[in-house]
Amino acid sequence: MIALLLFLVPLIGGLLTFLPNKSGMARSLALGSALLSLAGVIAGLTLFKQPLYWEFDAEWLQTLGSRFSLKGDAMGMLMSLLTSIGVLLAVLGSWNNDVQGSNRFYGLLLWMQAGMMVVFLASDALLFYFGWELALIPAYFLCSIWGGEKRIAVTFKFFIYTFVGSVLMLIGLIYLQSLTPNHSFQMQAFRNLEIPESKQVWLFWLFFLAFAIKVPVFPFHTWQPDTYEQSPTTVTMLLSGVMVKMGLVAMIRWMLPILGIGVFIWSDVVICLSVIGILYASLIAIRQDDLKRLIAYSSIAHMGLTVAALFSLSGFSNNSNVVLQYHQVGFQGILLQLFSHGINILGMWLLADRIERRFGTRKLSELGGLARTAPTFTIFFLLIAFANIALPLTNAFPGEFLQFNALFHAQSPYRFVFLVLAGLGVILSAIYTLNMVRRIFFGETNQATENGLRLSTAECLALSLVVGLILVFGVYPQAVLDFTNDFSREYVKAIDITRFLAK
Amino acid sequence: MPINYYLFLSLALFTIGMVGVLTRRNAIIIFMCIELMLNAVNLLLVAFSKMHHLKNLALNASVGTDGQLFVFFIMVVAAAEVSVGLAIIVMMYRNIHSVDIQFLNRLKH
Amino acid sequence: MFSFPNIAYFIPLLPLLGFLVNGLGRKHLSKGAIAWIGSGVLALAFAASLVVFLNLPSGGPTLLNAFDFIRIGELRIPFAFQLDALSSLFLLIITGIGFLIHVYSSAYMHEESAEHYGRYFAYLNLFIFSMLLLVMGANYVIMFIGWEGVGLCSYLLIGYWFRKPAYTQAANKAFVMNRVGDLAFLIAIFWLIARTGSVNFVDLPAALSSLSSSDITWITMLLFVGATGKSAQIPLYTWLPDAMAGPTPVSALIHAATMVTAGIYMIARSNLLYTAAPLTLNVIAVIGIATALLAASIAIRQNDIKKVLAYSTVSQLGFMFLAIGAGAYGAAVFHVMTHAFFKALLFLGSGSVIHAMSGEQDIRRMGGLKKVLPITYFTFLIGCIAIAGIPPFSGFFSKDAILLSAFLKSPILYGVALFTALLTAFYMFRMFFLTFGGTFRGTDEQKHHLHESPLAMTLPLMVLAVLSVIGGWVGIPELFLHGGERLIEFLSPVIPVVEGHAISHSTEYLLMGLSTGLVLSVIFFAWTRYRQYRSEESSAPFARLLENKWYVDELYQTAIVQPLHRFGGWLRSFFEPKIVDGLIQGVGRSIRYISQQIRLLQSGQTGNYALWMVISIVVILSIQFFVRK
Amino acid sequence: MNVTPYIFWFLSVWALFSALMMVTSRNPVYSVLWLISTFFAISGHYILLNAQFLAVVNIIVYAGAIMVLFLFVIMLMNLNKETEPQKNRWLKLVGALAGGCLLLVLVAALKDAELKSQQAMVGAGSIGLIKVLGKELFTRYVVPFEISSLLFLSAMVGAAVIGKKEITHQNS
Repeated sequence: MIALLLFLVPLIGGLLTFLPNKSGMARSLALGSALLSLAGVIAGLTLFKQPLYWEFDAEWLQTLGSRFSLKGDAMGMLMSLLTSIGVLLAVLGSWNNDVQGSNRFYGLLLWMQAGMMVVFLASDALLFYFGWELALIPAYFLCSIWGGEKRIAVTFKFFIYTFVGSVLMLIGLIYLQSLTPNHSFQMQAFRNLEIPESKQVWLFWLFFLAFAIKVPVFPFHTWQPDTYEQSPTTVTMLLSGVMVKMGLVAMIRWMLPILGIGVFIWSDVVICLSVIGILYASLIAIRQDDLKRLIAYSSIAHMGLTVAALFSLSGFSNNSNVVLQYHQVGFQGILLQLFSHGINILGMWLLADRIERRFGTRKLSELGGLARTAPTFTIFFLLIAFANIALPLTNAFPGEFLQFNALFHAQSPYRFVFLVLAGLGVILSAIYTLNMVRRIFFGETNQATENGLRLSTAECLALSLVVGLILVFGVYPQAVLDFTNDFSREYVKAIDITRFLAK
Repeated sequence: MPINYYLFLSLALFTIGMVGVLTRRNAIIIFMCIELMLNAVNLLLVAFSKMHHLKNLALNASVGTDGQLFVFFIMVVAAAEVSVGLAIIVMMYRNIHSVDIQFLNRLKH
Repeated sequence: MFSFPNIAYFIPLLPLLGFLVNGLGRKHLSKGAIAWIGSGVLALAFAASLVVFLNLPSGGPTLLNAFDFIRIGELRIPFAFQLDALSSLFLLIITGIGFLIHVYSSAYMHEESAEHYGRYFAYLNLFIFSMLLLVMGANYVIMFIGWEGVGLCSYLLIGYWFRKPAYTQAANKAFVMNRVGDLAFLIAIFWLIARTGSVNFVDLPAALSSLSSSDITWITMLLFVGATGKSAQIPLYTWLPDAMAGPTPVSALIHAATMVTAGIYMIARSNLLYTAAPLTLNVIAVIGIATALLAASIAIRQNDIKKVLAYSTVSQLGFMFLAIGAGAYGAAVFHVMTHAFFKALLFLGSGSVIHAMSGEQDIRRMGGLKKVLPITYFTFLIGCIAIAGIPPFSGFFSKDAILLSAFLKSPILYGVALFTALLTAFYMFRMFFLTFGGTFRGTDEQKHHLHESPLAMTLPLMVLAVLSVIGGWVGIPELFLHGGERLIEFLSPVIPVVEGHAISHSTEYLLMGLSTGLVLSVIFFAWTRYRQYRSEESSAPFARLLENKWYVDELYQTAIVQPLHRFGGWLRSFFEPKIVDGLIQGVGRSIRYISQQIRLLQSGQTGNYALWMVISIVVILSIQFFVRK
Repeated sequence: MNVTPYIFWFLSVWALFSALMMVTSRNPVYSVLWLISTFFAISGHYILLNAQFLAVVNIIVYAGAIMVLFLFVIMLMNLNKETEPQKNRWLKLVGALAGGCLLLVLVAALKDAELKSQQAMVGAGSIGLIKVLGKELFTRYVVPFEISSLLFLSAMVGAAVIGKKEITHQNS
């Protein structure tokens, strides 16, 4: 029931938001919807934890073998929490922005949320695809209507790029459906498939391209900095905070358990790409003068690590508990990082948006000295920046720590090289993040930054929420780890390909 | 007569009409070629109607009339088509003072 | 609650509380309140540390389990504290010296506005908190948390005066260089987890058996790389001299007394592993002595009073690593302690001098300060004697222990170490004579301002001076006092005492006499040379090389930083838009080109369409009739 | 001796020849005349097949009415050999080739068809007579027949609308 609500609330909320023409009204409606879905998730996480509440199944496109089935496992719950928080922060962050046609803006925003919820909760492949596109299309309109000057070209690129991926994935899904004995799109049916190696080898790429573009994995990332730069920051928040996680969640849910052998065969290639991506994006970020692009590249680097860690989980354990244990450790890290990175990047965008709106520039070279004129803002920024470089006692540290651990246990002869190179990313991330901090906040003020910057109540609230989450999960990550413990234990068993090798 | 003969004759006429359509630029001639193609089809229809008549004579004395009536209707349609078509050509001539289909390239834009 | 061992929880929590109160209330609290809170929590923490120290049971460590930081299946990383001889000793050093420096700071930083004053004390408290985590952590992960935490605070404090770009640059440099080491530390932790499944110190003895010797070598090497970052050893030492950009008390606390010794602490913690890795020990010894020599040679030609002390710190840290390399962990820890006393004293003394000189740091513009700053002069002298290693000052005993261990390891090491010790005495007294001896060489305005520092600054100096004198007595060798070497004995539960390589008393006396005699003659030489300093010294090529710190910074700049920077720029402005994105755009562009070409087929000529239709019919029919058979 | 094959061949050659001439003649008026000739040959075939009604209709409607219409239009526009637009030689060749290929493909496809052995009834049978067809037309096919009259009506209106001179002056 909760699962269905999480889809329906933003959907209906979005519909209602479209109606009024007054900007204040739409804003309040959106906030109401966001709060309602957050309340829904929290209720689901505390009071109604049983699977009974998180499952929903109804007939839908029966002839195609697809059912409208939602199922919130621990990862789905975590991600829907992140989505609700993300939308709430997006609404709060844009509270004082004068958005033209705000009813459409917020309406589309909420529809995007509905789509993402479906992606995170669907246990039916066609429904999943439906959500995937439902999230993409509002994003397209949001960027192309409210974006920056080059929005049309950039959004077009973004759309075509992701859409190519989606179509490939759709082909893959339909093919898998044709393989199932009763032509079903259900996840369980897919997981029961025993696809021969020769087919997995190419099926892998159909799915991987779609997800890799979304994440994005080097070299499929070029849409991202452009899109993040040109989109209105509110949308960018959702894009980078939540939507890129769709790619990872999709990999976790629809690739590793289904195409285990294909994943194993290609895992070295993928890890290699991810590691290159980490270094590549970090090096570019070092030389980036545009705040939004810098954050975009930093996000690419972080996601690269997560993908690398994810693919290092693939392999065969020969039913050894020790190996499974290490896989579980790594997988827990990935889940934790999915959540933490979402929170951090949301905060980062909130701050970047504030800077851009206050000073009218995103250029680091045109900023400086804010630490003196805007001390409160500086503290928020520093905290989130330190979370970005995964300093201990911020939420990113346990995630990265466990992910590196996963990389260390990859079943690849090059794992040590991968580990060290990915580790260099940690150093590089410190370089670009601190450089950014230095150039924005330290040094002398100039004319623009002389007058400082004041945070409104809504913004303070949003940022405090982010910082609070950063610290709480930084000091006590076990809260999340406990929550996902059972799920991850089952999951690593499910992706173990020992059972195929036995035959 | 073997039906094959009629078949090939019709095909030949049809193809000649087709080649005419492809090689000429005068709209009226192209139109006439289309008439020729229609006639080739008509001929084949009649031939087939007679073939069926011969084959099923014992069962039904009136078998095959459908084919010939079909030819009749084709002629009806052809006549209507010609009247409208020629009207269009006349109008085209009035507008561009030519019946060269080369000038009818509005589809490009 | 207030009894052992639970009182230990208060040790880190009190500074954290101070951090929160000072940090959040910095706009509302008065300077006095801030100073009282900042120093008060430290005094309480020191008292708690004393309670811990005095109640420490002999034998095994006491573990305090706060909660599980990470627990996944078998892997369990508790947020736990470990109380034993080593950590309790460090607790005392940190909270004790920390307290003194807080008191000192309250006067030294008095010119700052209340808001920044609060910020300063908040950072300082946060640093103490992190350092205590580092020391008390019962496993490598908690230690790493503190490890990164102190790096963060060091970053914040070096860049405390954030309006000067050079300072913030130095802060970034410090953080990034530390991160290089941290990466190695992290990898070592992963390795340990992979092989033993545990990161707890108490599990180390048991884990030792499940580690192959190559594993141990790798782990210890990586840990050592981590230590070189934090403890400023070759090749990651260049950040420490730059870190002098921070306020002087910070340099005293972080960059001399406590944080930089974290590497020593970490290795001493892991001494079981290191003892099993002789190769690593050799590497450490070589790196340590090389760093000591290099830094000492640079210090000879530095004219910034803090830079001299900074290089001296690097050099002293090198000595400590030499001791570790020689297997004398106890001597290293001993030197950490005495070094903390006299180096904090020296830094604070230099702060007092700088304070008096209105911010002037160049020793060539000082001189003759003996009369105006009597307390500073006297305490500084004690510090210099202690670091030079003259009995019975503290430095003598610890340095002697190190030299002795080096002698046992290899005479060559001993020779180089002795030479370095002489250099140390030389540059310290060069600085001393330039600062306090001779006549005043600064401007008249500076001369007018000269004054002795307030009591809040001189009191810590005096306390530290006393400690610098007597601090070494806890480690008086057996030679002089039966039942000496109390420190080694105290540490023995953590650092097993290795027996069996005793040397004869006569040799030991000889070595001590040799070093003391040589040091005294070097001091005399420095006195003759710098008693009456007037003008620029000669600028021989070698001297210039030293003055420019062997051009190591420039080397790093051209060999690593610049290429990376340029490579990043190339990626950003060429590779990304032209190659990666170009490929993607190329796909789009080629599709557009092909469409352009195909568009020409759409001539708009009905005739052509008909032609294509016929051709298509032909093709389709051919396929229909002839291919699909 | 059966004369039917000779008649068949004669009519066939006539039809093909006229058709070819129609396509190839430069002057549109000649084309019209050759087409009429083709229609006569086809009507001959109809008679041979004993489809008298269609033969007559073909002559009256096609050769008579429709072709006269063509002729009128051509003469109205004063088209002749000189004004006749000529296609590019290559395009002509390609067009002819494509047509040839089509013929080839169709012939090749149909030559082995099952109907090879079938015969068309020549010179006999009553279905082509007006009486039979008329009865069918006004009983079973009465609805299509009426609809076709509607078609004619609309074609007439359409032709009139399209063909009338535009009264409004062009201002676009």
